[in-house]
Amino acid sequence: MAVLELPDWMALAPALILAGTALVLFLIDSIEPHSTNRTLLSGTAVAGSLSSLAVAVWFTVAGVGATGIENYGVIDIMDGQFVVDQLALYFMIIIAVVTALVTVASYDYLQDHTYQAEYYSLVVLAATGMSMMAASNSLVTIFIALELTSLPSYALVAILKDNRGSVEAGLKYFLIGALSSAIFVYGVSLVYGATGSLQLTRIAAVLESGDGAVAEMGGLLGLGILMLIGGIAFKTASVPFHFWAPEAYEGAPAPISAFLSSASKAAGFVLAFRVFTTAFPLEATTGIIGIDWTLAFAILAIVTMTLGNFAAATQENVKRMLAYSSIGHAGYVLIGLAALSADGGDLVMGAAMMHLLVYGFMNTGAFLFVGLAEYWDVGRTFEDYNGLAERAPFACGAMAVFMFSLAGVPPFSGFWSKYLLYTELINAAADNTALLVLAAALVINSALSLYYYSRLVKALWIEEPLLDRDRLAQPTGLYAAIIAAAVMTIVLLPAFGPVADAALEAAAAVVA
Amino acid sequence: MNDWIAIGALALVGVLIPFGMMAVSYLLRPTVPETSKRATYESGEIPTGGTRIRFNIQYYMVALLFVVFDIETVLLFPWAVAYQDALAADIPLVRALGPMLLFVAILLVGLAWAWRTGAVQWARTPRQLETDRP
Amino acid sequence: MIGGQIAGAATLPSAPPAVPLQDTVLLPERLGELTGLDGFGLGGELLATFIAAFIVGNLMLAMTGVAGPWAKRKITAAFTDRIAVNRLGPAGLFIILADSVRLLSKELVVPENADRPAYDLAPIVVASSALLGFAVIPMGSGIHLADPEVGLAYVFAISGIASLGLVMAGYASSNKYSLLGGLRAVAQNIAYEIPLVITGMSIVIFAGTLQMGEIVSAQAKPLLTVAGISIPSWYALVNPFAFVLFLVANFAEVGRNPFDTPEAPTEIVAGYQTEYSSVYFVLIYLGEFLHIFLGGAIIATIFLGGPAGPGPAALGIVWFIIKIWAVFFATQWLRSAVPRVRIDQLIEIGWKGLLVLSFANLVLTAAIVGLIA
Amino acid sequence: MMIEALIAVALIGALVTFVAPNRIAGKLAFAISLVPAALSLWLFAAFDGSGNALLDGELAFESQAAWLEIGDHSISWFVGLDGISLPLVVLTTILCTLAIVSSWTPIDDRESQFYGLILFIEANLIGVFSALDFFLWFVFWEAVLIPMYLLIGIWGGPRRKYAAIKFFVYTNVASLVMFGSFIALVFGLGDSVTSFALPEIATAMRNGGLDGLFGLGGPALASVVFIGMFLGFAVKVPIVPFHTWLPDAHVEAPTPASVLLAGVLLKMGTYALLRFNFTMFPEQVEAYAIPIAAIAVISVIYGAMLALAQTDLKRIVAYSSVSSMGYVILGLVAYTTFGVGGATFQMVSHGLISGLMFMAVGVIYNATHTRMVTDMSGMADRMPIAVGILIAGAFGYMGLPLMSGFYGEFTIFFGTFGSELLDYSPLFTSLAMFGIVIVAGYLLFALQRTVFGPYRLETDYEVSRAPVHDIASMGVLLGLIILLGVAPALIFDMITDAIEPIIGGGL
Amino acid sequence: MTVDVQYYVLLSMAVFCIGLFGVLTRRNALLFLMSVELMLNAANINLIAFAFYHGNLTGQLFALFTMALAAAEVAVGLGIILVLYRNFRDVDVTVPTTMRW
Repeated sequence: MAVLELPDWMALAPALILAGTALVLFLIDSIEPHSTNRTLLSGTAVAGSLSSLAVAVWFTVAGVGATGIENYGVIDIMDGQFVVDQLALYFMIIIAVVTALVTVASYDYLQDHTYQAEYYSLVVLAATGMSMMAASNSLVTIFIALELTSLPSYALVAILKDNRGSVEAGLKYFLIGALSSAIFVYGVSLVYGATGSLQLTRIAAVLESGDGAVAEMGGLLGLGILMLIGGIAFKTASVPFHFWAPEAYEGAPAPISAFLSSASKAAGFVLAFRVFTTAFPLEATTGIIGIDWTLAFAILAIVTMTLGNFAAATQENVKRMLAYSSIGHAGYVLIGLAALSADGGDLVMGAAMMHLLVYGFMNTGAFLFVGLAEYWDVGRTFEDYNGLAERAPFACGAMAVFMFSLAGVPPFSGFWSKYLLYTELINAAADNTALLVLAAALVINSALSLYYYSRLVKALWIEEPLLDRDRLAQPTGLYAAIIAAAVMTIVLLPAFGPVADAALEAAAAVVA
Repeated sequence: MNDWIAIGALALVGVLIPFGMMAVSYLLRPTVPETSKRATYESGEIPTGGTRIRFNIQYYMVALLFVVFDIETVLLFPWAVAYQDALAADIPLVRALGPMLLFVAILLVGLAWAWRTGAVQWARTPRQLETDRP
Repeated sequence: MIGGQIAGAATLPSAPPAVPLQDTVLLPERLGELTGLDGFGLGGELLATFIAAFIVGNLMLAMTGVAGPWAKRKITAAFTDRIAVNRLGPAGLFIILADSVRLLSKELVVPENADRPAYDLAPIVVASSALLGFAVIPMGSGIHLADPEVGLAYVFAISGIASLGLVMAGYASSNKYSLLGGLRAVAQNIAYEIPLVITGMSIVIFAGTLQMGEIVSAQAKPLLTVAGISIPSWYALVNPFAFVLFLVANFAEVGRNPFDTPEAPTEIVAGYQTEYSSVYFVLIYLGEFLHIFLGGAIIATIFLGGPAGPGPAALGIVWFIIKIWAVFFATQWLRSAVPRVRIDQLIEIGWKGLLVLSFANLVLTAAIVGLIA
Repeated sequence: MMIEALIAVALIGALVTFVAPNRIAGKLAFAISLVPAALSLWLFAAFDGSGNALLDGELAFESQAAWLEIGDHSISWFVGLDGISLPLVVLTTILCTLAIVSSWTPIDDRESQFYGLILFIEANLIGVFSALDFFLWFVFWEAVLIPMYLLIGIWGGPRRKYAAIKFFVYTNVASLVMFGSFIALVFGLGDSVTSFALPEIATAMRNGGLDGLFGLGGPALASVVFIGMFLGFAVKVPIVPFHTWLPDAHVEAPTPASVLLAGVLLKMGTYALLRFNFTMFPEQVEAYAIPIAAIAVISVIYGAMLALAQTDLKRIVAYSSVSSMGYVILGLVAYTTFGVGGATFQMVSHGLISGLMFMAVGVIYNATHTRMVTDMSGMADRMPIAVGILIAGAFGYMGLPLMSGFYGEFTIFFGTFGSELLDYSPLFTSLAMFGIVIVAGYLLFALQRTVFGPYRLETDYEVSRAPVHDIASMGVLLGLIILLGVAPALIFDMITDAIEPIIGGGL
Repeated sequence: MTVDVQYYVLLSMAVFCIGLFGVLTRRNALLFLMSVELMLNAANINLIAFAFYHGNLTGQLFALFTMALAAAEVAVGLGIILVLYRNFRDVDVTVPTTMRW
């Protein structure tokens, strides 16, 4: 099957475009080292990510990966190492969107920064890895994509090399990242040992065949799966590998925090969704290892969202609050995997994916606002943000939108996704009453999250400023990115139909 | 007999010979302790400072560069071995050679970047110093 | 016409011809058969293997450690129109024995603040890593210890260990000269290792294997016949560009002129070996010589047809040793004829020159081979 | 498409006002708000619906569009009006226009944002009263909170932060409880509903389609959901003991916000109670009638007593709202045509009267900068017209005949007294009527202290007459109050028409 | 003269646990890095042993990738540790405590 007679591998175009952009950026930097032509560099990165987005959307609309008569069907590349289906395209879109926002915002954030070209190419390179991860269908490609994402991210977090916070954040991110990738690889090796294959569908086939050898290695397989969960937990900033998140997000340059907490998390989740639904069919796996792996995700989900929200509620530093809230949101999305044991689990997963898309806008926007505040140099704590709305009503209005949307308050799209997550969870709970616990945790945590999100809105809009400020600058790039994110956060509400369809089809692509 | 056992045997020999020489030397050599004899050699001068000196940052740069390039060469070996077979099996040249060219091209972009940003340049020319000065 | 021949060579892997020079039977097995040790089961085989390894190890040690320094003196003297050693024995050959006794019976002076474990370990690492490389070299006349499938990669890997020993020595000595020497050695080794390996790879494209025995036998095919004399397809002739590159990279890799900056006596005394004396010095010195000869052995094997040469196959070892010595002679010649490069020149030649050239060589070779096929 | 037009005008107006310069924002917002007001009056005139919107009634201005399908349930854009919601929509648009006018004097900071938010609230309020899809309704319902939170928080009095947060947290937690309960209800209905459309759900409930869920049987689930939703709405109404956010919010809010809060936002709670609890769960209403009636009566008496104890005029009006809302609940739980109809009428009436009262208090405050009963006396001397309207409003509150308050309270008591569903209804009715006495007591007491007697407020500024636009807006309200008092059938007929399907006829 | 696969697994687990122990106890960033490398190599042992056991090359191939990525990881890690040293004059991972929660 081909799109407009293109070869199969062109289905990976969204990722390939990003890779090409990264190389072009390197070339630009090679031709003129230490260039500070921000327009050229940022423009290239933005153009690359936007064309990646456009191609991904085009593919989705054209029906690449969708099954059906007029569509092109799921595209296997390199003997099933990659697979381009609705799930892959959906997440490619999320990643491209976040990358575009972040690169636009970086235009101003990186003013007077030394490593312009490096910065952009690393961002785009990491985005390439994430995009690849969305399409990876084998533990080999998954691991490569994972590292392609992680390695530039480590460098990006520490890119402010004279800033102690940034370096410390980079170190911690790196150390935990290295540890978790070691654990992930070991998990991969154990799964390979038990099944003799690294390709997800083949692993599933072996497990379902109930081969004698596999059955004997149930313990190894179980341990391997547990370790894979560990690796995924790192990427998604979930318990138990969440320690890095607050530090890394706080220390990193704000656009990078936005990038990591939105795109990187989405990439981690696509990994989780694909690996666990494709490679470890629930019944067969449960039969072999004796434990239902959704249970692990249910526990992780509850612990993650509770811990994230409670920790966020106690923060004084805005960026750190957002970091913990991002952990909390990881917990919400994990529900998508936890509910797979029940009928209707695919819908819950679809809702979780919708949440990731919406989250891509609102969370990116929120971190970019912090970036704007850093640009203004107003300080980091809630008090420092007091009364900013008087000077910058539009940015603060956008921030209020992000906050309420993150809290899941209507009429913003964050409500949509949480609403669907909740309703579908209740629906699935009719089949498996244990899921009610998850639903309860979701509601309680959402209610709690409202406290700290509204606290920031209160600081921005209601509190009196601690000191008189001069007029605040209005950097074009940051403003454009923030306003765009805010508009999308609102517009997604009425336009949720197509998004929901895409997400549900994406979920249906991996959940039979 | 397995190749690797033979190599292991040679490794044993390779370690035993130096140890044998050390043993012989231990029996032969005199020991005349004397403090000043053990002083660090600095061409006859009295040693100053420690050895934890700061040296050129370029050593790190090339080391990091090496780590990346060296491992990439390892990835090329399987290709090199299979190349003739692939050609013999009538696999089109684009598929047999293309990926490797792409791979090398990416490596070369990296090299070009390192080159241009001065990662492999040991010392700066006066002209560069001039332009770098703000 | 050459093209046609290369195309002929390209079909090699599919139909390996029975080449007499190739050691289908490796030394341990042959020894086992000869001595009847193979009748004693596993233990006997192990013993035979050990004996074989001992033979190979000592052969190399004798050649490099004993003959090497003597030859070096003689060659250098010849270049500078001197006589050099001539008192003890014929042509002063016995000086070797005297030297070894003298060096071994010197006092071992360990500098204060030395990092003892590393200081002690470094000479052993330097010496034995070089020795290990010879395990996979087919030397002809049946002297071939092991022939694993990854032979070439193994040789590169093993010779790389030496730089670890050098940096250990440099670091452990607690001496600034040593430290700088060690660092330079590493910087140099890593800068030239990649061109070395990449160039080696362009040979692998022809041979289609990493197995040393196979590489050698692949070179036995006739390249072309001029006036009735068949010229074998030694890769030095098939791809002279690669040969030159490899030769240059190899000189740097073994730290000889013009690339002997790590121990540049006029700059940093003796580099990493400044603080070494007695048997430790001997071991490091020996290790360096072993490396030169290992480099020669690699070149001989993958470019010069290994033990191939006119005459009966039993003469293989002779041809092989001649080839090694030819490389050694070239080393000493350069030592006398070429000035040393500066450290910055050294690094930049490596990264900006040789590396790019070796990539070009690889790509061109692959492209030409592909286009012809 | 009329309802969409209403909402769209308000929304676009909000955006336009938000970016307009501060100087013209007030006038601009007023001009914009006239459009929905006129439109809603036109809707009122052109109303052609009959019956209850949820129970197979003929909807007026119905409009439906598919939005999203997920799982077994679809969500749609579904709006329409019936006899209950139309008066409330009209009330909303008129009060918003008047609130904008009444903000011209007190608001002198960040005006464009202020008026933008008011228009934004208006859009969402119209949405709340016209939405017939649960999801859509909930979006509007929650969206009202954010602008109100900001209105109180930014332009409020000294303790505005505390009040805003309290308001926000109370109402949001309540919404969550209600939301959870309702979702459980929808899933409990199982296959008998395929969408979140309220009519479909209500019909299914009435047909006894509720299956069990999570191990709860149908009736048990219904009870749980009923209580959950009742609690959720009770905060919004508010009913004692969930009322504590209200006085704080009212006192700290700027006058226009108070007007909207008391006039419309509180009606959201009773409207939702009527739409959900009292329409969908007739059996549960019967089962829990006595406790609900008891709470209603306690609200009436307790609210009135609290009002009696206040010295702040605004606080008095605020607590009296608690009391008035108690009447509404009582009327609802009577479950007779007159009870429920009266309650609905009282919603509109109270919206107008409390709006008027808050405006009047605001006008006095604008002039005197105090609201303390103890500080003032003889205000009639200085601001005769404003004070006159205040007194008229107070009489309306007390239920003076020919004012709308009288008709509302009268029908509630009438309906409750004869309730068959509620045991001991005469007792509850008479207890509630006692509340009127207290209301009269505190209002007269306060008026006597402030309005009459010699003027003795010492200020270093001139206390002048109220501006004309304030007087005009209060006059409009007073006119409406009297109009409804004289001709209650204007809306009461359409209300009863919509109520009867719920009750199933009778009284 | 073949070794059963479980012995390889035991070996790799031992190596993995040694690495993990190092990770948990070492405060020097470089030693931490080495410990992580140990863990990666434990996985490589497994992969190669299982490739042998299952008779396919997938595991070996993956081991190759693992090595390559481990090298890249070291490159990035060393870079970060270098900047760390520049900023904190130490490579002890417990020294940087600019951020605390």
